[in-house]
Amino acid sequence: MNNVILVNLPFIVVALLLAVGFYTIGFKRNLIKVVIGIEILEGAVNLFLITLGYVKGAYAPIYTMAPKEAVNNMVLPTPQALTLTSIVIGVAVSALMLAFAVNIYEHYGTLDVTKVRRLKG
Amino acid sequence: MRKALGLFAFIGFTLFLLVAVMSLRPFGEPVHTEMDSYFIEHAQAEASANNVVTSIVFDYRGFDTLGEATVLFTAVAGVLMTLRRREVKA
Amino acid sequence: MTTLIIKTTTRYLTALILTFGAYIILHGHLTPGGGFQGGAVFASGLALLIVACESDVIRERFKKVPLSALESIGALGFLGTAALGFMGYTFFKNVIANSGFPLFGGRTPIGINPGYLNTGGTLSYMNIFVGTKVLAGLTSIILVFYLLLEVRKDE
Amino acid sequence: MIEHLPALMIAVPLFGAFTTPLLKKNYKAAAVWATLITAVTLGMSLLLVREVLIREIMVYVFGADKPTLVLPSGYRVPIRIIFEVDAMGALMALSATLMSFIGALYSYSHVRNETGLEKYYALLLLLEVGILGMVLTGDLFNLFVFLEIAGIAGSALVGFRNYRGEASEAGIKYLIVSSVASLMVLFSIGLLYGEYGNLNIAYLSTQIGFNTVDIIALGILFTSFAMKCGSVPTHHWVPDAYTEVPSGINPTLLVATYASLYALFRVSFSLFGKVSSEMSSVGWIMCVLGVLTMFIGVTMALVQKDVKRLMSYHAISQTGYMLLGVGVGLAVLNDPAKLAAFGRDAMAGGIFHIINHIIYKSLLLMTAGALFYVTGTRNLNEMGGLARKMPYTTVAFIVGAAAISGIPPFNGFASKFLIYETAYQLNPLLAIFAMVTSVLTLASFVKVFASAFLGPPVKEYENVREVPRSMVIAMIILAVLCILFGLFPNVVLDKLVYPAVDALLNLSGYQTWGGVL
Repeated sequence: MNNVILVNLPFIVVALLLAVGFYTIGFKRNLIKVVIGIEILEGAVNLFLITLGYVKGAYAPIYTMAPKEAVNNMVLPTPQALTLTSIVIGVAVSALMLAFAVNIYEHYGTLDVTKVRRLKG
Repeated sequence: MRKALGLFAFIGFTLFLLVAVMSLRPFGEPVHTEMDSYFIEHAQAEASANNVVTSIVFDYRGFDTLGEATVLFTAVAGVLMTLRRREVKA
Repeated sequence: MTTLIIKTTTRYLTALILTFGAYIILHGHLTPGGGFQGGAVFASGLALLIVACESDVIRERFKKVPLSALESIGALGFLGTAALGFMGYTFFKNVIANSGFPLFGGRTPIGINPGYLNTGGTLSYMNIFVGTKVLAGLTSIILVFYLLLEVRKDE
Repeated sequence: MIEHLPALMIAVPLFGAFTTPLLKKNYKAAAVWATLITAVTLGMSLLLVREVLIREIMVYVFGADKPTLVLPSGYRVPIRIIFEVDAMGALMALSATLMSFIGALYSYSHVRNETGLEKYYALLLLLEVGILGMVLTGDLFNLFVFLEIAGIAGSALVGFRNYRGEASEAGIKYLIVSSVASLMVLFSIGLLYGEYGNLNIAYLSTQIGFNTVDIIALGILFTSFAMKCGSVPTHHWVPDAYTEVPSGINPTLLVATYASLYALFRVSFSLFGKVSSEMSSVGWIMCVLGVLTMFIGVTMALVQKDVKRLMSYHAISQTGYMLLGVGVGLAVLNDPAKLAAFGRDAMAGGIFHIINHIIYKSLLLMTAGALFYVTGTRNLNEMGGLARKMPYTTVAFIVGAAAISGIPPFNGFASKFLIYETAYQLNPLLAIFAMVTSVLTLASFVKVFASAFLGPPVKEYENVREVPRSMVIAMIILAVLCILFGLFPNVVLDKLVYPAVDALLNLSGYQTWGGVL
């Protein structure tokens, strides 16, 4: 059992990070903290994608000046490309959320999600 | 009461996530690598790039990158629109 | 924020950061990096420049820079490069790779090699366009938030 | 050139979106340009529907030598991004382009006094791109990217009226929901990639064996897409977003919601279609969710004072009908006799209801926008006696209200009747709940009609006139469609809906990319 946990440590870290992100979104009242929670989720998912691509003892998938052993012994490149896409999407989402947060602070004078509730019912 | 219920759901979800990642294949030993080995073998001949990741980002999955650029474009337009000078309707 | 330390550091570092960003964009198909990463590095250099100056100076300086148009041009260039594939192939076909086209059309040797800049086909063009787009987009986001901050301070 | 149609469906509106911000000085030019682009896209989607009906499935491989070269020579797995358009996707693409066109037309007058319009039209086109990408793609990660485009563009548009605090609040709510949902979609895509090493839906569907990882991935995908289409436990963002968004965006935002529903169907029928016996319990979950959604939505709607908010709660309740219809089909998927007897018709009812609902709910929300345009308020208690002043809007409202309540000559009746009939055969209780919901819907709209259009005229609105021409034209087009779809339901069912149902059920066709192998 101990061995299984140690071998799969990156995956478990991903699950725990996801849990931390959900906790932040669900139980924090400050809007900026909610945004941080989404960023944590984002980081967890990116980490998950990268760990999926890892191959034991392999090299980076680049041929420029690579060592001889790297031929046919490279980590999976697709997850890295997917992560690149997902990072940019994360930047975009957080920028827009912060812009909304600025606007909300202007209008209500607070960032507490329990007080910012004009829309009800 | 409500908070306790939320906490309960949260713990359940955490366990669910742990089960999800534990039942995955072991770390560092991918099983099906047909797609990725194609990329590694053919990137130089087809996409003329030494960097396999760039060949995927802009050639094999280039359409995703167009979407990604669009997401950034959308976000910039959205931020500029949200923070534009406020004018109440005349 | 505009202390002497930041100002002096900026004077020496900005040029280096911008050069590094341009290097990452141009060598995207050979070394780690590419249009997005290079554009982000470039934008961070400009961000350093923005935070080191007074907001009036910044406003004056960036009034002449058509960031929004630059972003549109980058995006349209990307789309256009991808649409080159409509000539006989499909959307996003790398038509220039290994074709002998004078710019970026060189042949890549198979296997480990030192890396030649004149390769990559449409990849290199796309890197440049995406780099332009990303640096314009991120800079305008930073700029709009920064100017907003300054307006609040005045009021 | 016709084989490039799926790629052009994305490229043309994207070109329009990238060029629109350049027209900063002249908002009229931006509006005309956006309308033109949406009209061209509408024409192309009509062509696409015709082409798909002939060929059954259209495949487009991005970056290959030929559009139909799915597998590289000597390889067993697809490696590139593939667009796989079947009748279901083409149907959704048609509704997306039609509604974007109507929305652009309506917006020309509706938002002309606001600032930042070049961004508004660019975002409208980007929202359209997001929906089109979601419904045309055959690749899971591509689906995620376009889901994010639609979510970001939609939430930016929800926050368009930035001088109102409520708009920003609704916008960030929508953005949080959509980004959490799409991140969880990405997580389950990662699970599937880690297990099978590929991202193509058709290829993955041949590999799936329903082990623990697959079940978890299905659960997360199901929950996330249900969250984004406004099903019950997470429906709170729907009324806020629909209320605060400018009425010209409402049609497209509705289609964006149902694009998530489409993704839900695609996951249930295509990605996990191989394990159809296990999917029947998922079908039952969908049915129960549908009944809960329709019932809770309509009861919340009854107490609303704000006219757009009331209609938004009805949108939730109508989503329940679609879930119920398709859920009945999914529940009997592994039983060919029952499927032929009523399962196929139930799915047809659910899918037909998607189109019908998009049409009449857009119409209703646009009449609410017209009321807001002339009166400046959305509170029902402050309106009254507007029927005489705004004849076209009144007629449009009557058509829409009759359609949503399921009164015979209009389109709502055709699809609701199919759903009642078939849900009754699965379990009578489901049908009874659906009918009760329908009656409550009628009651609620009678209330709106009485308080806004009838009654004594209110003094402040003595000088109001009919809304400008472009808004009237947009509403009339939709009203005519409502009546046409109600008078000739069989034509629409045979030409559009049953092909879509058969496309969802035809798993082997989907798995072989329409037989190009």
